Amino acid sequence: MLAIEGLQIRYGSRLIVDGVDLQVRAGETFGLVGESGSGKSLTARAAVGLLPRGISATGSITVGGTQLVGAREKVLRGLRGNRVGLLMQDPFAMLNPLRTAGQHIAESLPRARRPEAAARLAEVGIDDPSVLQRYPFQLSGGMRQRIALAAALARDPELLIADEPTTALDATVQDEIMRLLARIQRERGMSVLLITHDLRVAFALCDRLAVMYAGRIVETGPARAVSADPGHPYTAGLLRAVPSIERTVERLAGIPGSVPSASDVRESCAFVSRCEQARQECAEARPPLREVDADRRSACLFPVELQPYTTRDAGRPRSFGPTLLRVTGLRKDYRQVRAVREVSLEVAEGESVGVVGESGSGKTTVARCVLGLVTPSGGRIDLGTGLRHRVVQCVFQDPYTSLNPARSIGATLAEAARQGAPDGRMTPQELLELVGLPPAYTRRRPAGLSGGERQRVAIARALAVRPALLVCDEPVASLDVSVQAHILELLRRVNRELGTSMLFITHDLAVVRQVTDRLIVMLNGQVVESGPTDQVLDSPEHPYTRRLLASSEISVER
Amino acid sequence: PEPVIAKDTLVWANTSPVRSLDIAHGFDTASTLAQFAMLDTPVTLDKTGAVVPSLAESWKETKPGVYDFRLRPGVTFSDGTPLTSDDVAFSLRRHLDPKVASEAASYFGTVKSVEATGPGAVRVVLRRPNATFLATAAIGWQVVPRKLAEAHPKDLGSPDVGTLGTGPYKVARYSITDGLTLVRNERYWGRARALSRIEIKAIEDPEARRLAVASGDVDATMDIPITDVRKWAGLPDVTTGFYPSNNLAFLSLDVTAGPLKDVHVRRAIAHAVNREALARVGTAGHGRLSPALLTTPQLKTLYGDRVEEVAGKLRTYKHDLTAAKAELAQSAYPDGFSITVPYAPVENPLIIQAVIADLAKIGIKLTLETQPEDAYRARLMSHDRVGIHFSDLGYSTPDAGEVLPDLLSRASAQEGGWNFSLYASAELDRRLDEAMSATGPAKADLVTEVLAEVAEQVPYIPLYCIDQAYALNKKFTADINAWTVDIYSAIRPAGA
Amino acid sequence: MAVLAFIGKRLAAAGLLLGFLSVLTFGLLVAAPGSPEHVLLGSRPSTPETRAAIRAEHMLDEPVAVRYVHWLGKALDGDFGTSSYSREPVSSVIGQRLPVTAALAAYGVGLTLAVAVPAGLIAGLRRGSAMDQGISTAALVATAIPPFVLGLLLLYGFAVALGWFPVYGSGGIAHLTLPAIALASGQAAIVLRQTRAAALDLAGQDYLTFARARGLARSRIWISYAMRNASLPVLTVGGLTLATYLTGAVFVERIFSLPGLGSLLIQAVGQKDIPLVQALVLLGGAIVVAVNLLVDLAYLAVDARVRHGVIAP
Amino acid sequence: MRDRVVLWAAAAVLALLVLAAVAGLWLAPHDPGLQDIALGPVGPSAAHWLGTDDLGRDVFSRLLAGAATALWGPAVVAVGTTVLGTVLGLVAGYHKGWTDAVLMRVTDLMIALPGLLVLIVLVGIVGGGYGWSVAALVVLYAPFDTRVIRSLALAQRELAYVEAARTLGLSSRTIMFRHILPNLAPTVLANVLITFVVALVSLAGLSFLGIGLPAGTPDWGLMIEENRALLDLNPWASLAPAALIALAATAATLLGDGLFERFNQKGAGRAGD
Ligand SMILES: Nc1ncnc2c1ncn2[C@@H]1O[C@H](COP(=O)(O)OP(=O)(O)OP(=O)(O)O)[C@@H](O)[C@H]1O
Ligand SMILES: Nc1ncnc2c1ncn2[C@@H]1O[C@H](COP(=O)(O)OP(=O)(O)OP(=O)(O)O)[C@@H](O)[C@H]1O
Ligand SMILES: [Mg+2]
Ligand SMILES: [Mg+2]
Repeated sequence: MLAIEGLQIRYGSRLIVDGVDLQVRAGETFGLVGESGSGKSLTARAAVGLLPRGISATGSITVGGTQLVGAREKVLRGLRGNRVGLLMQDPFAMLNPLRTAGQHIAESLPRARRPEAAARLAEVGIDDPSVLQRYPFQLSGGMRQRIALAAALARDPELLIADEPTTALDATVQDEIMRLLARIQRERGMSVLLITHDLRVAFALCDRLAVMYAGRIVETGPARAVSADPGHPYTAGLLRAVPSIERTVERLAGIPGSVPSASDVRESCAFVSRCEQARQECAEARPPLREVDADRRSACLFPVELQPYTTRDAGRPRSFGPTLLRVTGLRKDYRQVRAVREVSLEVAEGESVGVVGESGSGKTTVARCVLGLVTPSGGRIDLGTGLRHRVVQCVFQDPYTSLNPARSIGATLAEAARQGAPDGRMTPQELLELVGLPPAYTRRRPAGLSGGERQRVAIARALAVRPALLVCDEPVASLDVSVQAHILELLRRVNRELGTSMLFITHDLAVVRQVTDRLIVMLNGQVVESGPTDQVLDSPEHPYTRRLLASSEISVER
Repeated sequence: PEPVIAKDTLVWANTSPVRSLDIAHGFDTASTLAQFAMLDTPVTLDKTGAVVPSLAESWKETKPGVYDFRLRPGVTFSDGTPLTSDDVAFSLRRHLDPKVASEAASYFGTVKSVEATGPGAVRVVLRRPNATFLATAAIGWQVVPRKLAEAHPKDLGSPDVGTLGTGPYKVARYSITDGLTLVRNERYWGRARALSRIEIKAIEDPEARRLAVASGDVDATMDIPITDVRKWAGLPDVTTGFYPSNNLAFLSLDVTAGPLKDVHVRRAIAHAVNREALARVGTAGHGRLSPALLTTPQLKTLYGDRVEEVAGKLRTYKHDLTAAKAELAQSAYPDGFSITVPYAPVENPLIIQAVIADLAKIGIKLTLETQPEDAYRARLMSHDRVGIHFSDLGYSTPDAGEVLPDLLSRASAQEGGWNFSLYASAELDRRLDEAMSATGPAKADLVTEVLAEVAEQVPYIPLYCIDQAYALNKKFTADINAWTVDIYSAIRPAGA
Repeated sequence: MAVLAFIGKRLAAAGLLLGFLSVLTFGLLVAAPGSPEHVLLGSRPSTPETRAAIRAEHMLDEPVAVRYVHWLGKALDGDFGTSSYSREPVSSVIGQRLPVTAALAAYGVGLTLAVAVPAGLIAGLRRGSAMDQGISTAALVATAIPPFVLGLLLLYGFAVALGWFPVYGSGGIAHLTLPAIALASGQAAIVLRQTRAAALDLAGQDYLTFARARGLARSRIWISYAMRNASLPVLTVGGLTLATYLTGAVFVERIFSLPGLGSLLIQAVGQKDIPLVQALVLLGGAIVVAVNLLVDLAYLAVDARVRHGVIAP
Repeated sequence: MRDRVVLWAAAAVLALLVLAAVAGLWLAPHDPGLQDIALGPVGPSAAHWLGTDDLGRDVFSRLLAGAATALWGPAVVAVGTTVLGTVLGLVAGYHKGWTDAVLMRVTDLMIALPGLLVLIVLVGIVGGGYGWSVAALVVLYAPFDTRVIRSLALAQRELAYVEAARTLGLSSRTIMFRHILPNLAPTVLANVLITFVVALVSLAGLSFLGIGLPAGTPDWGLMIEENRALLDLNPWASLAPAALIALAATAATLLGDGLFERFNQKGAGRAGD
């Protein structure tokens, strides 16, 4: 259906994608996984002939036999929508804010079949035709993704390219969309190229998959086989970094180092600098994608020396000091919106408390109340003594906006340190060391750092005032598994070794299992369940908790 | 499609719009030009500037300061109502009424009373004899129906009310914005005029005006900036003409304040200023140096061909820096001084710049304080630190009595007057009165004395008299000079 | 209903704003030196009686507050008084000139929209192309040339040398073309830059890529996506532009001898024609307010998020 | 690459003009005020590179001397406007609520007020002077900058780094001026240059209308107007200042755009997209 051969994508003189080969067969679901920045999205956009301005592709991409590279716009327009559809990452940005759901679907349909819009809506699981009249801002993320899906499928393409269609959604919705995709694929017998960085999703949903790294494919094969027995050290590393939802592991291991740029590793194995089993040859020539098994190929010259997981359960009970934070009957209204209805919780000294709940349940609002960023509408918050900012600090979700791009890392950290108590003030260098970054980073600006590095700086900044409590609002949600593992490990160390208490907000149950002692489940601005983390996750009581757990185990019948 | 424009239709452009058809509220060039085409005066001026009959057949100064006018019979307004002596008398009397707030009031300051003394007879009584009265009457005593004027003391002549006259033309259409259209008054008592229709427009920008004339959209204008004359003269199909006009460019020196109090300083300035050069810049070759504080036509009326002779007797100040410095050395400011004066670009801005350059050579630093026009006017008219000032004033009558009291009397040294030098005294006022009420050679001698005093004391430095320029499409010819009151009547289609 | 409340609130605010404006203008004019009698008497000597009469006529000797209240009372009745310069009712003075300014502004806005918006969109969506550079350079030059210089150039070039347009006068479209170009060019450049920026922003939006990925027709993408989504920021700037045409046209009016409101305002201020200036300033303020209101209503019409109060206009 | 060249060229042009503004009087071949009425207006010659004006003054020297007024006025307007607009915009955007509402209504009022009127009246009240026109322009233009900066500040305020700064207990002033402001630098910089252009063009226009500088001052706007009558004898006398205004404005715009782009790229949040 889709055949990509020798694809190279350049931005000016910079090589971004270097030599991708893959085939998606008719009716199959093919997964493309890999770390952020490895070139997945650009490959997808090249496959519909929609590379951003200034970026060019060479090589060959054929859809059902039609060559796309260098094709004229007219040919491409005929192809798009009709033979190949594209579903993008962010449902919040994919729909025109000025057009209704119905208009989006109708305009995608051929003129004669516009009235079908309602039926198309039903196909993606929305039975209420009034949704057609709503504007994107009136729809939830999941609904928007469904509308986009209906629009993308309007002209019945034979191939759907779905570029991380669920990363922006919360666990339960993510699960629903994935199921929907699988169902439609099955019903229509359509081919799907599913791009994701979530290995669990890829393994659950795909027939075959390819692992991308630094602009090239390092491994490809049937999903089951790859998950059971990775053929490339990189794949193995990724698998190891995936946190487990079932148990707390001793050490969360990410892959050390970061992704090189494709241009830098043209003549060597792309993974060589981070590979634990690298040898002389690896750095000398580029290993070909060689056949290792039936339908399996790998770009590693050697068999993978699999290291076993650390199996030892680290979830032993711990003891904590007196209560540090006590929230009682917290309420927060934004005009008509009741963001937080009634929340009470406690965090003891040295304790790490997790807060989970679906999107919009008020988790962030609670955190902001605790931090003093908003004034609660009711209830009370007792937070130790002294200046609030010396007691509680925060790590935000988005590492890209949480650092001031105009200031150097050193200035940011020094300023934060000055806000702490005068005795025992740490220098920026010491702080960087604390979070495992080289001291030379003080001179850099955030733009020169990767997402994971930025998040470390953000943690260092929060620790600079030596707070008793650290509020973390989804600190790893936007990071790769490997980087995520690093950050989680760092936070765990902060909690255990520095004794900093933690209020940890997330929607990822696996993450919660790794870093928290106690867990609070929120729904619609209220606490519906709470207790020791292991207990809540192992034997959930509230139906919502159960649903949450269920959707975390992605199991799509195929 | 372009409307076919009749050969005897004239399109005329002014700088500013016709503000009012009533001289009481529109005493400015563009407005009076239009008024004269519609409204008659009892007397008017002939080509030599002599006062001649118009609506009045004759008049007599029965006693000094008492004039009896005999009106022409059978004259009607353009709407057919007959003209009465009451209308004529009222038309002058209304200028004396403070409620009317006439802008021409200062013309008739000496008028005591105006009465209709019978059908066709009007008597004007002056407070004291005034030889200028008849000349000013030729300009300001525009006759309108009493009924109309009484009904509209404030807004006679506005677009809504319009006006009614006995003159050769009447209003066809009037709007401040779109301009004024005049058509021939078929009931006019005199000889019918050559033009049947006159369209008067306002084109503020001089370049736009020139282009409009060049393109034939406009047939004629008299508002030609002197600096642009050269470019106008080059226009094909357009006659650019000049005639000596009744105006005077001069510098005034405020004799009451600062260094200018000192007559030596004033004389030094008179020596330092290069009048020839100023005249060259100011007239572009179309004008002449002014030998005394009167306009060229006024000098001519007063002295006939003795002008040179009289001028030769007055003290003169050659352009001579050594002499200037010598004079300055006699003052308290041998090394010069600084002075700041108000300024707005209402007159030719080059003149004052040239003056500044001239004065700088003897150490006098003249600084301009630029102001918006209204603020500048206010300061000027209240005689507030005017210092050294350049003026170029236009006058209407051939009588010296129009200029001298204006520039030298105590009355006009008050707020609102034009005596910017503030050079005034009871003695001088007496001599001016004497001169103004005298006639013939006696008058000439008395005026010469005043001019000699001015030359001696230098409250004013007369500079030049600029020629009046006009541009006329070759489709038309005109016979105009300084005393042509009704310009439109003097224009005719070429060859007609 | 919500829309009506919105309009009501805005109108109330507008009333307040105009009230402020009238006080401010009145104060400024009174504070400025010079007075109408000097202006009216022009270059004529005057007698104290004449001046006193004129002062009495225009209530110049009354306290400022009394004069203002007097003016306000009449203005609220719809009587804006009589121009002290021409003695015509202010409404008719303005009435005569308004059509010229309105026609010029409409023509200018038309030109701006017809030229700047498509050009800006093309430049933005084809960023970096020869087309973009050409358009951007033209816009640059247009902002950099003072309008009066451009006016003169146009006058010499197209009216005098080529004779395509009349040199002066007001009337048909031909008379207004050059002035409209001179007036619009600078503003068009601003709108163009704004449109280009909006289009640049647009080009990076996922929804545009998604629309193209669905194979939508080119016309639909241009109209329903590019034009419509770029229209809001453009409207804001466009509205402000329109408002400046009232007084901003003064240079153009002068060079092309058009009897418009801009030159009227300048004259009126120079003549201390308080009733006229007041009326003009209020008219200007009202136009600004009305234009802003219209722009906001356009936001309401175009963007449902604004209609539902999700984002502020 | 080409962008860099344009940027440098624009900067070079402006630098030359600034040099003329600073050292114009020394560089000028003649005294810009020196009159030669006997010579009158003549076209370019070896003695007078761009000819002379009505009073026989050297046009080239006057252009050089005029660079000072042509540039300092707009420069002051640009800097003043930007400072005022930025401070007000930051305060309104960061504090929201009442402060914002009041400031915005004031800017509405300023925007509705006909600028020319304010200028004329102000110049009338204070008895004229270029400095006052310049000051008035600052006040008149600031509302536009205020609006732009406010909307940007409103957006920045919601970003996590501002919240982080607030949780660190930093003062509002520190957050506004040390944290948010540097991130608005590209816009502020572009504003400075755009305002410079607008002020350059409108101050020239004011001279054209006769408000502003006294007659005889060597000023570009005034020269255009005063020498308009010379288009036949020495067109350079008015064309050259017009061209210089356009040149200065173009260079400033290009520089503004270029710097904006560069800063924006450098400060771009996300390395990838
Ligand atoms: N500033 C605000 N103004 C109005 N409503 C708000 C505001 N902030 C949050 N809300 C609303 O309050 C509710 C709770 O939001 P909150 O961000 O606390 O949820 P959350 O649990 O953190 O969700 P997510 O997982 O998506 O981050 C939501 O319905 C949201 O729309
Ligand atoms: N418009 C663009 N201009 C320049 N470089 C780009 C552009 N888009 C992407 N890149 C670069 O191309 C590389 C690959 O980007 P791509 O978006 O394909 O990665 P990805 O694998 O989809 O990552 P993610 O998981 O974060 O979506 C990145 O290094 C990015 O910096
Ligand atoms: Mg991607
Ligand atoms: Mg949240």
